[in-house]
Amino acid sequence: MTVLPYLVAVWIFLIGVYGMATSRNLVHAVGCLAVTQSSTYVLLLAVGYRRGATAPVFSDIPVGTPVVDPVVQALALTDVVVGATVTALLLALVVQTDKRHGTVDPDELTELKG
Amino acid sequence: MGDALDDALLAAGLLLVAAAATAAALCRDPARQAVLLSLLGLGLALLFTVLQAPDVGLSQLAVGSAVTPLMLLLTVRKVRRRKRHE
Amino acid sequence: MRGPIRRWPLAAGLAATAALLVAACLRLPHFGGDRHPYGDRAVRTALLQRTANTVSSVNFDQRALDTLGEESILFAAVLGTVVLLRQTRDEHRVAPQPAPVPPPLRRYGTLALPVALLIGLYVIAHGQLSPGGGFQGGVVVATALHLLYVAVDYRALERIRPVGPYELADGVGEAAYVLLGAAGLLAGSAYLANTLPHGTFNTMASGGTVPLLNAAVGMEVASGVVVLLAHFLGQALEIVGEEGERT
Amino acid sequence: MNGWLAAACALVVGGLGPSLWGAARGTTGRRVVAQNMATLLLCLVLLLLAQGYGRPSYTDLALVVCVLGPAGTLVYIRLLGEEIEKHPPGARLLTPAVTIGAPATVVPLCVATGPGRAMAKLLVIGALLVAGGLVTTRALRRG
Repeated sequence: MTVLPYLVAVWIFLIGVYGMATSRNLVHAVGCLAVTQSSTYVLLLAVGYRRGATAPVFSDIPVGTPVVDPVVQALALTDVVVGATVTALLLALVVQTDKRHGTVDPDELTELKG
Repeated sequence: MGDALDDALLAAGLLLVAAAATAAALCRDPARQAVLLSLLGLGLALLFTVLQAPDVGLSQLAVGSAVTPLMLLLTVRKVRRRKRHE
Repeated sequence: MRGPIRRWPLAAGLAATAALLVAACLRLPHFGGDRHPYGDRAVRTALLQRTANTVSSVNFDQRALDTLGEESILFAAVLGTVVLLRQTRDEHRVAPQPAPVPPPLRRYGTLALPVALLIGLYVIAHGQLSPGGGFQGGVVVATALHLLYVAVDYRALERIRPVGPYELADGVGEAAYVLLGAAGLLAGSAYLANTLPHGTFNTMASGGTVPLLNAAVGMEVASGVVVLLAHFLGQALEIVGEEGERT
Repeated sequence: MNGWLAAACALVVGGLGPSLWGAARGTTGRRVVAQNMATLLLCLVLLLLAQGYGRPSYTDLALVVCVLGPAGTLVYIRLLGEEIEKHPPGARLLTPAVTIGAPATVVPLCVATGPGRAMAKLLVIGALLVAGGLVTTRALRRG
């Protein structure tokens, strides 16, 4: 259990990159990028976890209760929001690519250039 | 005993997320991948809650359950519509 | 490079990355450890500023400048998407056919919309107390409006969603954040400093500038997501190229 | 031994796991049914976790899922409707899961919390969950 969360983060990263690299459809590639990005959330929150502690929100617990690290949670929150907007921007690019070249297959796009 | 239960929940959440990520990355059809990505989002929200990060879980739920799938599916539809015409 | 030729470099690259990452994982502080020097300091500061939700305190008070950067990323991404998905000269709009919607679904949509809207506003307003804040609540508000599209009809959504005002609101939200930061300078302190009275711990009026910044972010995120989705919806349902693709 | 957490753990392993399996294979319709099931189960799990950890503020997550979950399913039904109609999915498990599962979780939680604002919130979540579940199930059957 001491390294399992980190290894899960590594696995998600690798499988996401594999999906992107072998993708035949840019929409699918954007989905794989979202998978890859989720590995960073897992890693960040795993680093900040403290055994037996609770969330750093003191609205319903007495001050002084052991809590997990709020700094990494703030980072991960930013990460989630930025991830979503990046997905939106990339999907807009995919729509443009499709309009310009009539395909969303990365291999066919390479052939068009070369 | 409470500790063992915490560990079990953590392990279940982690394995669920890993499995959902694998399924989402390996699914080649973008529309079906969108369904798996929303499952991944739900799994992540569960994992974040178990990791005592409800704030992050909430933003994952907000973003992942309807907005991201909607954008993905609309892109798929736009691309398919153009394909069908050709 | 295609097919099998591409597989080998990819496999080698992934294996090397995996080895490095696993080696790094083994040297990370153990999962669930008790040493979190930054976290402990952040919690202490948040309690001094009387903000019950420490994460909100980090985002909107202690590291508010970083959040301004994030806000700007969001703003820029929305702007970029609007530019990429705008209607070009050789395209025109065709109104989509209304979809047949069963009456119970329609009723659910019209009833769930105000409830979801309220939940979104609640999440924004309680950002300084309980889990949530401008980002989460803003997205919930935007999703609530789109219940009209998924449960009622696209034209019903269009009626309550003239894109112009939402684009304006997006900019106003971003500007409000910047100006609230400048208020810190006027008060003789640093930019984005929490200069307002901190209020009573664990009440709605606590955390100083945190609830105000949360509201600004909520406004920007909600209208930003509405604008984003409006352009995606327009492209997928309405806009057709000169070849005349059909729905 | 914390019974709430044990129940949550059982629901994750016995409910969310199989839902993921269902979403990963089969026709598009079956996958969307599995997604709908997963949002319902996640909402129940989050309620149980909030009680198990003794953190009433965690119920806000369940509150958000119980409106956004059905909204997500409706997105799929609206945009993948044609594909779902081609092979209409069986949604036999959904109705009992909604009509039995939701009350079976919410009622004990209400008893444990006692009357007050927290209980009102729980009842709102339960009502939204049942309404959303029934409407989406019906829409899925029609394709």
